[in-house]
Amino acid sequence: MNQAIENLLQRFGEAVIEWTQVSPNEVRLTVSASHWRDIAQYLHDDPLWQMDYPADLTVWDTGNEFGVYLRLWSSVYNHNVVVLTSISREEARIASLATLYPGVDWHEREMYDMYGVIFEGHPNLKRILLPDDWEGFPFRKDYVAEPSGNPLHGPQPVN
Amino acid sequence: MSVLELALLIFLTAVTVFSALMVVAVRNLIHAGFWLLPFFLGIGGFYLILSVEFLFALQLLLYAGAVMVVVLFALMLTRDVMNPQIRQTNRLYVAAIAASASMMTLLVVLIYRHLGALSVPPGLVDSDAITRRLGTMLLNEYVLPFELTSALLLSAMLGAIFLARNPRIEMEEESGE
Amino acid sequence: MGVKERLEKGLIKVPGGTILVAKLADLMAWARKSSMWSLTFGLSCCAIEMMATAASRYDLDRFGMFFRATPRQADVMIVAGWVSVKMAPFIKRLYEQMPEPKYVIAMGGCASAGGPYRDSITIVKGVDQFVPVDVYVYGCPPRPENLILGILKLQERIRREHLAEKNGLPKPVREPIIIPDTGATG
Amino acid sequence: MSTLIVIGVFTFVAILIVGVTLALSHAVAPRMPTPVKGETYECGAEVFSDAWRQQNLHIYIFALLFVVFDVELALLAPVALVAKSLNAPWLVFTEVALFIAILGAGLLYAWRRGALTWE
Amino acid sequence: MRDTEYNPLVYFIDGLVTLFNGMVVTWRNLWRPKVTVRYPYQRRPVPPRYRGLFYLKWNEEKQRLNCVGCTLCAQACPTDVISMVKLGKGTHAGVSEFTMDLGRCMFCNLCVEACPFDAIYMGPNYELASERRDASLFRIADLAQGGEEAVRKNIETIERLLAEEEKAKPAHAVHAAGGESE
Amino acid sequence: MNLNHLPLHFFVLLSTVLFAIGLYGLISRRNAIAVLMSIEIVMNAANLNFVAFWRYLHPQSLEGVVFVLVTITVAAAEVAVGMAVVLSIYRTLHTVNVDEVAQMRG
Amino acid sequence: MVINVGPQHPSTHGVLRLILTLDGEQIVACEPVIGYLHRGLEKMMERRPYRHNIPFTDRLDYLAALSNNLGICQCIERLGGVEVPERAQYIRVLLMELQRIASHLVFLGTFGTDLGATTMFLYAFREREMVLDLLEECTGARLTYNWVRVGGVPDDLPEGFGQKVLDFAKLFRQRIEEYDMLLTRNRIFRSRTQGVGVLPKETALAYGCSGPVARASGIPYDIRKVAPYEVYDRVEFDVPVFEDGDVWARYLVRMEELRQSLRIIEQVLRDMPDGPVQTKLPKIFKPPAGIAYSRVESPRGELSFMMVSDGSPNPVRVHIRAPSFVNLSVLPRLLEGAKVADLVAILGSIDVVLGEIDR
Amino acid sequence: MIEAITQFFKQYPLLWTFVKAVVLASFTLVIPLAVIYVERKIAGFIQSRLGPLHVGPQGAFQTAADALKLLLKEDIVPEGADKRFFYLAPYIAFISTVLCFMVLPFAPGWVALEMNVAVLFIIGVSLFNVVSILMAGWSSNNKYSLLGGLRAVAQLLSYEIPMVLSVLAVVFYTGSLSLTGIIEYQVKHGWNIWHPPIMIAALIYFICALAEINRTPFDLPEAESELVSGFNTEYSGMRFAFFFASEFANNFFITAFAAALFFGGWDGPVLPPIVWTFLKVFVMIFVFMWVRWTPPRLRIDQILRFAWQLLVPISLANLLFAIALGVR
Repeated sequence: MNQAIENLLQRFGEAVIEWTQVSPNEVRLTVSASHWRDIAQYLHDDPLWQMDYPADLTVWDTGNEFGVYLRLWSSVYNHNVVVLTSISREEARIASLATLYPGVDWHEREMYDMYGVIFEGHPNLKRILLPDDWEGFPFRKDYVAEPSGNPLHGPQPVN
Repeated sequence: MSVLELALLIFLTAVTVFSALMVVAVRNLIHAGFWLLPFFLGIGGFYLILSVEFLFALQLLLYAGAVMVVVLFALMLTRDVMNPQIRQTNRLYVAAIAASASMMTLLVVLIYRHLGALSVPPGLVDSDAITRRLGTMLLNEYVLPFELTSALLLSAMLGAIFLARNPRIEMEEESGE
Repeated sequence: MGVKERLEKGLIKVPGGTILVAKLADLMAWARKSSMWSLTFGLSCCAIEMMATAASRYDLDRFGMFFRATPRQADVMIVAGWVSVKMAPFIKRLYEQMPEPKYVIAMGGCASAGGPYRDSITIVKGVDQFVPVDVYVYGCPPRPENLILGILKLQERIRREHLAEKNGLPKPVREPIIIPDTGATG
Repeated sequence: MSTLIVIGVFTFVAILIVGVTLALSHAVAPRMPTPVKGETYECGAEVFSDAWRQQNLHIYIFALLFVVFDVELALLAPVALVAKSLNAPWLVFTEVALFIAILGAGLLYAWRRGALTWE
Repeated sequence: MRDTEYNPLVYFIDGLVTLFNGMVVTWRNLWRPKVTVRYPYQRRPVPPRYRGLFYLKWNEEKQRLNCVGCTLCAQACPTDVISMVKLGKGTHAGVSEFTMDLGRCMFCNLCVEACPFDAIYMGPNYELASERRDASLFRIADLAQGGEEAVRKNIETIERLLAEEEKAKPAHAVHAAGGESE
Repeated sequence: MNLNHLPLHFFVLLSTVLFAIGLYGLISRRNAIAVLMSIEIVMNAANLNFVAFWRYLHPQSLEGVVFVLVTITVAAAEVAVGMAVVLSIYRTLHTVNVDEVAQMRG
Repeated sequence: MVINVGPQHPSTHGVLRLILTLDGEQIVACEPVIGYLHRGLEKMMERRPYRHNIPFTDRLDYLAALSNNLGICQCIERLGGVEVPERAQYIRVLLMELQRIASHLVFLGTFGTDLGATTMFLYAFREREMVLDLLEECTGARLTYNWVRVGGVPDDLPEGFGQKVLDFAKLFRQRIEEYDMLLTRNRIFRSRTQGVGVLPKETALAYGCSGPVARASGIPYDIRKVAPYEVYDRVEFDVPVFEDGDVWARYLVRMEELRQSLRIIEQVLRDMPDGPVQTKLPKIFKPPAGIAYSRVESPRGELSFMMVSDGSPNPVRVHIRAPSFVNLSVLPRLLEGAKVADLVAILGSIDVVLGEIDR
Repeated sequence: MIEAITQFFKQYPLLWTFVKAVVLASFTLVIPLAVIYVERKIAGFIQSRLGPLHVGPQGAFQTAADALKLLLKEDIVPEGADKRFFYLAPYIAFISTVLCFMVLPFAPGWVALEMNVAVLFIIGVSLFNVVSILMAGWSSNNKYSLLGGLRAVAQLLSYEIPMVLSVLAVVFYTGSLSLTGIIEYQVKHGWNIWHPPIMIAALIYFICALAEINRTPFDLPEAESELVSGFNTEYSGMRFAFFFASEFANNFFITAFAAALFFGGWDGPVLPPIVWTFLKVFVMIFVFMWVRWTPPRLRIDQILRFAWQLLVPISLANLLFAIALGVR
């Protein structure tokens, strides 16, 4: 594991902003968004990492920026890696990993659905949970949430 | 002839002729296919009038059952190239009417010329005995046609399978071997 | 036009026709209430309890109720679970495609009144906003006994509807009643 | 002949019973057609194409096989009827065996061809 | 038990045998006692911890409801089910109105756990079906153990206690008079 | 007169009419399956004729019935093969129209 | 031919909608449409204090409400550094495994119905009622238990609970034999499931499948072993792994898990220590800022919660990694080239719960 | 009394036929009520529950209430449907069932129409059922209906062949194509089932009968979990009731046919013949239900493969076996 981290740091240098060893088989990396895809590719391909299992991908909104969270697992070494990055709320763009890890396809679609984060290079980026004609991205902190009314006759007073 | 029998006869004739007409005239071919059913049944009814129960059963089994279903299947499978709205007749339909009309006229004339020869009473037959004699004949005199029928059916089956086989399977088989 | 009027047209002229009509109408109400086929349609948690109700322990078949997959052959729609704005048109359509007479049971707090999702932006606050509901079964999720009670209430309602029809009274209304906010502090 | 009448009467009565019941149902049942009710059922979704489209051609082979075997049955029926009274068991056996064998060969061919299995 | 090669006859015989095995199971079950509870005529007892419709506990000794109107339960509720009107102040406070909306309730027991006064409980009553949508709304008289009568007595007791308290502490006489504040 | 004693010309005329109808369909229909259906009508008309003639003229021998038996067999075989041909054409040319098939052949 | 299956369809296990493109009986393409139960739960959780969110998780995977309770509680515990008493951990494991049995019985029943064995459904639900009785006695609810709290469980086990569970375990072992006789060994059942919907190991890994779906494809990925939580590292049990990856393997994994759960239950009841069941916590719970996540092996697979805190009483973000959501995303791959009739078998074998997919 | 009525009607054969027709057609309508009730009750007991219970004593009026309710239901005809055939399909299904009952002897002399080729007639008429399913499936303009209809037809056709072959084995044994003849032969020579070839034939018949009346493991035509409700998805109210009724009447008929072919029909000691017929039928119906509630269902390709690769060859071989042993 140590060797693997050293290789990674050497390979990407400044792109890895911070790293912590959470537990013997878990590493948490904070990386710059511009190297998102490259680092994921490296973690996937490098024989010392072989992170072949996309466990989770999500986005959160702190009010100032979007944090992106990716968790990977290696079936070979039983290692976990958490990769974090942050992207600006205005741009809200990041490279898609859907072609690398098919498992994050729906996660990315969901995050697009909820936060409007555009995953560049995603093959089928459209709404997944909300109706297709929904306006806005409800999970953003600045989204004005109006409780829903009757869907067939327009909004109605809510108890 | 009692009134009921006459009514039955008229009804049967009407159904047979009308459904035959519908089969050839209806635009929607699936409907035409379904019209075959009363036609076949009508013919079967005439077999009963002629007291050949076996042929009636055969008519039910083979025409009203098997042939009917195959025709309907074929129609349903090729349904997407059929539009019920468009005309199902070709340019020859005038000629067709003429041909069939003249054919009919010819036959009717022929029949009337030999009316005398035709006006004989029907012979008496026992329906069950016909079937039994038929079985016996199939095993004795007509054993060759009997076996040949089997061969005919075999060839029909082979042909049908050969023609209706799925090209996709064929390709897979060839590539697989 | 009600069944009664149509029957009356034909029968009332016969002496004793009225009694016959009344008896026939009773019979009809009995048939309707003792044979309620339900649409196989579960949304969420409550659907599991609905399945449990149909299973051996509670056995809906005792009341002559079983599940039909197509709305064409169903009498009762049990809306079991929360309804989102994406789902609502489907439910409406399924309800519409059921043949008359048809009944709706809203099972669980979500289907009845929106349930715990009072501040959700996608949950409809009760199915009675777009389909008429006959019986509300509260609970989260309601116990199978509770659902059976709801079904019994529906049977009772069918009987009452028929009585009202027989006596020339208006049918019980099936309009949504939006209750006021209880003024809770959020 | 009388058979025809009996069958006719039975068919007529069957039609009558269905018709009367349906008419009765028509008279007493409520009718409230709406446009949505008339739509085809599609699991609650809107209809997006009609059903009258091309179907699997493979299912057809079974219909064809059925026709062939049905004819065979029709031919065997009178034979079966008289087989016992003919007092020539081996004649019957050989002839029927030959008849069946020829068709069985066809079935075997179909089997080998993969026509009896579905893709 | 996994088979590789398809052999019609083996499959057929195996199918018959295993079908027969299954039929033995169904036959055995045919004669087992049935588990069905004939609900409207026969009920199963609910376990003591069952969380059904909740109720306000009546304290026979003090002749009042245990609830003091502290709103801790309302605060603990994730879905704002509970609302109440407090009656009085201080040690003898109670509630004059206590409303819950079953339509939102998750029966999660958080309110009961939050209550320090042992005032509310989730009881064994689960029969909550109704033809009326507003049947979800339960007022204090529906919730209190003892019903209307208990509520009346509760208010009487509390007002009496408050009055006594008022006598004991004349300085606060102005506030205690109305007894209605939240 | 009993139904069992219908005149023979009734059957002959009937089958003539049916034959003519079938013939019309045979010529005028454009769809190959419809053509096959018309052939079935023609065959049934012929069968009826066979049975009627046998029944009236030679009830003692069974040739008429045997012939009909063979005809039915052949008809079934014909339908099987015919439909297979039609479907084969349909799959390759995507039409079951007789005229179009004729044009496409070249 | 394009055919629409769902949202109202007997075999979509809820309101999943599939748009299938068919060639005859063969499925050419499949597009799942989800979100018919979406209620923005993660957003709703952001508006509530941490502990208020626990009952909402009951309604995620409503077949395994306790696993969800445990997931979110573990997450909050990690965020706030809360210790859990040992007895509470044992009780948690006991309830989780009972829950797993109940959930797998629903799978067994609905899977049986999907394949036409209606009786299996009723038998499975009959036994499930027994588990529910046990759980109800302990937690007070039949389906949405809400019986895990931050720092423990709300209350100790009721009197004589252990013996009842052991009695049930004894009976249930016999009943599993019966299921085997009725369904597992049935030739028809085997030919309906074997070799159908094969999910190769590589695909399962790349799609992030977890739970029985992954284990049936030869991935020994079980959070209880990979990252043990509570007292799973102190009990002995096997993780059933099959290499074939077909419907049959997924079914067998679950059947075997039923047996393993019984094993765990017996060990837990044997080893359970006495002691408190809950840690005292402040009324208003404010964890320090940070990110925490917890992983739980729910009956459907890896269920993980991720929470972001900024030190306030409400979380900034709650993310739920629903196992069904990920497992379902592999469905279009599984259905390619399958027959229409296999659809129900494949879908049933993934065992999705729409409540947690749509969240 | 009964004698007198019979005597009266026998003077007017046409009226007598008419009465018989009405009685039998009503029987066809009523017997499903009993069969469905028994089925639901047995299903309930097998599944550890009680089945219909609260409508009438032990739920005995349950199916009557169902029928009456269906009568009172709205009859929906989808806009896109081919209306004429949509209306027609239940008629054909019902006619097919009634005509089957017409040639079925319940007891000596209790047969509406004595037919020499009754067996062939039954097989032919039961094919009408296929046509009606095809009609219903196609005319609904519903994809599930059409798929269900085509599947149903393929299945019914495929199982017709081995079924008829096993019936032919019986015909070879008894030398009669009439059901009365077959039963009378058995009354004289003992039940057919005791002969080894007929045992195999009966087994094949039993399997095919399961398929013909759409019972699990062959209940694909209305495979609820796949194709919603199969060919009758769009049918509601009374039209659906007729499909339902004719299906269960067919269930009754196919067991009665089996009783006549293999188990001596009305033959049996002590009890009157009609009781024996019904006894045999209901025992067989019980077995059918028992089987129905046990296994899962097969897939359509497996169903067809099973029919053509196994049942047809076996029944062909069995036919020869029957000739070898039976034709002496």
